[in-house]
Amino acid sequence: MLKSYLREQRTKKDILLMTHIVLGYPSFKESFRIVEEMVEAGVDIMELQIPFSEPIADGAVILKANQRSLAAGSTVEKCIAFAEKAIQTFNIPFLFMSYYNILFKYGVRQFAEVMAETGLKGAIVPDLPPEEGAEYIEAMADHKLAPIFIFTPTTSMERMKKIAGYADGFIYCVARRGVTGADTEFSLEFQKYLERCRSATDLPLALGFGVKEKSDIDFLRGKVDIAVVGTQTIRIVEKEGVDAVGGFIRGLRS
Amino acid sequence: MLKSYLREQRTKKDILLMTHIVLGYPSFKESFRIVEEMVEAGVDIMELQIPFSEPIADGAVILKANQRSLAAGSTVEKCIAFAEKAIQTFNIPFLFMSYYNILFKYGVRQFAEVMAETGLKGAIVPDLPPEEGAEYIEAMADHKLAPIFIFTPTTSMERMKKIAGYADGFIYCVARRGVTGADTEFSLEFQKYLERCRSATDLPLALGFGVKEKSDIDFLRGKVDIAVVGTQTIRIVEKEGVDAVGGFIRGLRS
Amino acid sequence: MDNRGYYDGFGGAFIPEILVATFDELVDAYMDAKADSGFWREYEQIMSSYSCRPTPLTFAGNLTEHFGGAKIYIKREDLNHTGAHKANNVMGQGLLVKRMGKKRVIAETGAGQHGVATATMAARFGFNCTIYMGEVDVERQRPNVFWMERLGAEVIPVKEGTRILKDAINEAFRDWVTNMDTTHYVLGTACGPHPFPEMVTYFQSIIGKEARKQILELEGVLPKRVYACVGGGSNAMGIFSDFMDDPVELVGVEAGGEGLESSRHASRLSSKDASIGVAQGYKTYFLQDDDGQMKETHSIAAGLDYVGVSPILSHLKETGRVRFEAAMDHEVVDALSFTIRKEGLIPALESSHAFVQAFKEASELSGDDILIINQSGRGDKDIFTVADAFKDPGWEKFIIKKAEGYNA
Amino acid sequence: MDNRGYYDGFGGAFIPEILVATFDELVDAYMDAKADSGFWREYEQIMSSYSCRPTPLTFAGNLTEHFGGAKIYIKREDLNHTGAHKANNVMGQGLLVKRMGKKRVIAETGAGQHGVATATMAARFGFNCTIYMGEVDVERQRPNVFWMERLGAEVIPVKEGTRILKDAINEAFRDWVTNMDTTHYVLGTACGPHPFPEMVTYFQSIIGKEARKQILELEGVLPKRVYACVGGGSNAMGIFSDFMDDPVELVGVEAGGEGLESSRHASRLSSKDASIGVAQGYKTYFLQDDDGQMKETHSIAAGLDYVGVSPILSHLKETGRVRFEAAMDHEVVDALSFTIRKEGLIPALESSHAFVQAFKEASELSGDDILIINQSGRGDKDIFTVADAFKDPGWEKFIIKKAEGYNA
Ligand SMILES: Cc1ncc(COP(=O)(O)O)c(C=O)c1O
Ligand SMILES: Cc1ncc(COP(=O)(O)O)c(C=O)c1O
Repeated sequence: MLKSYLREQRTKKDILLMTHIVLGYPSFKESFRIVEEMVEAGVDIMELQIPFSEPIADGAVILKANQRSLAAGSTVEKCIAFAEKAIQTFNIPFLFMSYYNILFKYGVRQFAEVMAETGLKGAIVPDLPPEEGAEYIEAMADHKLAPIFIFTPTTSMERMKKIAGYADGFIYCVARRGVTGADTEFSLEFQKYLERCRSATDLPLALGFGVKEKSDIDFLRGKVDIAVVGTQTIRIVEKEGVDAVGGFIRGLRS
Repeated sequence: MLKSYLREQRTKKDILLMTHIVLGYPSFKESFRIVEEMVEAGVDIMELQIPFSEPIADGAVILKANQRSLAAGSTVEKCIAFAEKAIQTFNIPFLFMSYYNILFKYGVRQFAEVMAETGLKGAIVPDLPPEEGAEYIEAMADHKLAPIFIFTPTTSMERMKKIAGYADGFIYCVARRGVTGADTEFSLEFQKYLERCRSATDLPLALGFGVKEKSDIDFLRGKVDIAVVGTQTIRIVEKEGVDAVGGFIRGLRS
Repeated sequence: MDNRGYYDGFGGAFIPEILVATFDELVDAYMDAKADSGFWREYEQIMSSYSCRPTPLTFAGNLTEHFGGAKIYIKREDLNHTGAHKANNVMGQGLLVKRMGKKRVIAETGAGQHGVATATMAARFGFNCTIYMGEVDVERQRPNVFWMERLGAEVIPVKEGTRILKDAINEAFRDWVTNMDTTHYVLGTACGPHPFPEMVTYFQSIIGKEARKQILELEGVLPKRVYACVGGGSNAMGIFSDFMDDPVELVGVEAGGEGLESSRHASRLSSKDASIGVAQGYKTYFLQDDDGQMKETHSIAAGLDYVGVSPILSHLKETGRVRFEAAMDHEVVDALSFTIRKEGLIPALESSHAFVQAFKEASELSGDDILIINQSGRGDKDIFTVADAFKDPGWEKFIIKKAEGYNA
Repeated sequence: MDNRGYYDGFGGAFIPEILVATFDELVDAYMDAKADSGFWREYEQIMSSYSCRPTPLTFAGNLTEHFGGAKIYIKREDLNHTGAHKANNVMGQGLLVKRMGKKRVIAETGAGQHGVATATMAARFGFNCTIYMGEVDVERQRPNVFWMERLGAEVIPVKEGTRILKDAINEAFRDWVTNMDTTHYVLGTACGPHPFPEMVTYFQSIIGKEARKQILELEGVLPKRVYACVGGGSNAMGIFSDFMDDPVELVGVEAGGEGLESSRHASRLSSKDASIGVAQGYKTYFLQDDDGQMKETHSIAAGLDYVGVSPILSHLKETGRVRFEAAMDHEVVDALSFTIRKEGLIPALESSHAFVQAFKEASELSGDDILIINQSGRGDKDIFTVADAFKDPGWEKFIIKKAEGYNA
């Protein structure tokens, strides 16, 4: 199970690294090379985003990546095939990340089934609060998949505890208000927020939104279990090309 | 007095001819040559129109003549000077025709006075019904000038009699609805209208609006005392030049 | 016609003899209707079911606070069907046309507002409709021409004279003297020969009747001052008439254009450039030269760009009952802009003249005083003018692109 | 939030976790207001003093006669301030924003109608205002952009996705998740996550409340059918809601565009091209492909050009309580043209969809039957589209000349 795997990894590393890519952007071929670079650079777990036409929780960079990928002909089927290949090739856990409509149209139970068959470990669905996710939660549990839920700075302690009750694998703590891709100020207030997250659950904590350089990771070390790097790798690929990804990733924890 | 002069002329001719020009159109010089042509061709009486910027009773041809004349710099003063010269040169009666504002701004009494001094015999003011013209009627009477009023096909017998009571010189019978310059159908109904006019007053009758060729004059002979040719001479001047006017006029009664 | 509609020497009916019978008929129909207690009810009924009368009297809290003086209320004629007070007059005259059994209406229009209103009324009543509009105005007010044509009206561009409003009036009269048996001329403002000034005022008085009742209901007291813009004078007479016997100061605001000294304006009652004269069938102050020829006028608001003015207002100017002011083009754009920003209201450029003067005076008054401004129409119709006044680059780009599409 | 706004499976609140607290606050404020007997009165008061509610229910005598069947009545939402029913929703939400103590509003807009309405409300209430508008719409709806900017709003062109309405909604959500502490998102139609469908319907229900009362006063009986166009569904829900328990057939008319077979349309409930999905925070019928990716839509009426539809209407479609039809672009232009000509009314292109269907059915009914058509807005805002539909040469010349002036 994802949770125990992560716990085990944490005994070896003081902070884990999760990265995110949008499948099919710039192309499936390049997506695969990016995964390769990342795994080789020591990434511990990856989110594979199935592109959606209306990614409301994502900022400009990831939004554009979603649209380009779709425009280039990405389909859910191709994304699953990609995941299958990645899982067969690389020995880290992979998650799907997408919006609920992708699961809904596929059929939530069928989606969980195919995830399990493919070897994915869980999913992040940012527009599916647990209240709307009964079927999803059940299907994920049936297939021993981790439904990753989200804490945010506006989530009350009471609600955090409730969410933790539905979650498995880890909790995705969103660093701040806003969408992916903007900067985050890792302030004292932020530290208090993490303390609240910590006290609400004993699941591993991942922290995402605005993590983009070594100093961010240094700050997070000891406070959360997983640092999530999303938008920044897309920027690196866009500016410096796929080959730059490995170096970037290695630099984060060195 | 105008009335007795016209009666006397009628003993010599079976129908009299009144023509109309817009002063200063195309120019004062040409206006003078037109008068000359007309008098030489035997016209019995003339209307000299002082141009006005808003000639609401006039049709397109005379309207344009008014505007061109004003645009070329016509003023009331120049019009009076023109009339003075015409009167000194030609031995027929001249009338002013204009809209009430020209008289009003000049001062109605002063206007009558200058008309008398200049030797004009009367005036036609198409937007001044007798009800609005008390001052005008009085001033004209004081200077023995004929205020020409108008009968129309929509004027009741009762009103014709009332109007005749204010009028002097002659009555201007408008041939039909509409403004100057359009065709008139000289029908049976029209004949009845003239009979009504005739029975409403013993002043000489002039008939205007739409008189433009010999057959019109032939029709009117015996029915009215004066045929009024207005728009048609402007058209002749515009199409064939000033020199054509004399021949046109001669042709009407020949 | 015995009562010739004189107001201490202003007014009258200087009409060609051919129209005398038509005016007699019109005066009779109007007097009959006025005497018929059911008529005003019928009028109110159509105005409330087809347009949305009573129009609100809106408290302008933000403007009031900004100027820190009198409480500012705004009478919302902009909410009328077709977007201006012009609807009141045309629907009233439409009812009269029905009474007279005529089947065709004609009208002049400058801004196009009255033309659209008349064409609308004609569509509703099933009348044929011809609108005269100066060629210059046809070119600059194309959107209104488009709607008039869609409404089934024939729009005739007047190519004579200065090719603006006054020339359209002349041309409408020329049509009328030809077709008066079938046709009624729906004059658009409180000008022209009797009974038009009185009759148009009568229909527009619905504005003042409502406003007076509304302010008494809302505040329990009369306003200190009432402001209206003055083109021909119909919206001003409309809101003023019910306050005439009250201790309320009435303020008419004319088009100051580029300034009263510039001769580029349309101020008949608040400038020294006008004098009394007779034209277009009535006696009033006109912008004319010493010979009595009408001058060219100017205003950023097409609806105020007229040489004459209601004879009733000329009279009220002489008696001092109404005070007249002028607002300059640039002041008008500023007041418009400010009102949009502060209250979310878009007064027409015409109406914005009244706002200019009210804004100048509001802060002199105390918090117990009340001002009413007549917002005679809505300004979204003026976008081509307003966008130009703001030199809006986005708008210009949009138009250029549109044009490229048409040229392609 | 326990009640998640479900209508037999449609609706819900599929919101990012960061917004949960904001929605809780909004639901609380809305429920509080609804429970406060003074709130609806306050709402009615502002709608009658700032806009002109109640809007009339106009008897369309000429259309009735022409079709020779049912009596046709028209609910005149076009007479609202800013020209459409959108005013009802924004002013209502404005009152809620005041209650919540927020100082900034954001909104999406397609046609620009809702953007202008929101910017107007913001000016009136003194809120800061940002409007998201697809870049394509910014280009084609420039007049509305101009007025929004004059009203003090910042208009942000959305350059991502299909660059139309749905993308503007996404972008508004992105703003909201960033600034929810200060900001309220004024969603413009009865879509989106709970409580928006219910809340927008609540404010728009003023239309139906009035219409029902008015028709009973005027005719003493209920209408046989009520027609409304359906974009997001707010004007339809607004007029339908008070007739829900009556024996009245309710007809929603979607954008048939170039035909239901052409795939160039925006018919979610009357075509086979849509299926149930979850996007933009709610579950309903969407025009989407098998993967769940949203499709491009088309309508001559920008305000109907949307992939989703109110979950309440999806529910009413399933229960059969509301019948859905589609009107094609060319039918819409014809119905608009005919209504202008016959009644002097200029329905918006959106509203004209409802007229199309009513015209198809009027003559089947008897003279005792009554139809009500909801004229959700006025069409003069659509001149750039309508003039193009008519290929009006005078208009094209005018625009070309204007452009030459700008290029000079
Ligand atoms: C909105 C508006 N206000 C005012 C006027 C001026 O006319 P009046 O002075 O007759 O009210 C017009 C004329 O077109 C107008 O459209
Ligand atoms: C006039 C008008 N009617 C209808 C609509 C469609 O919206 P809804 O279906 O929410 O009423 C719009 C949207 O902009 C509109 O402007």
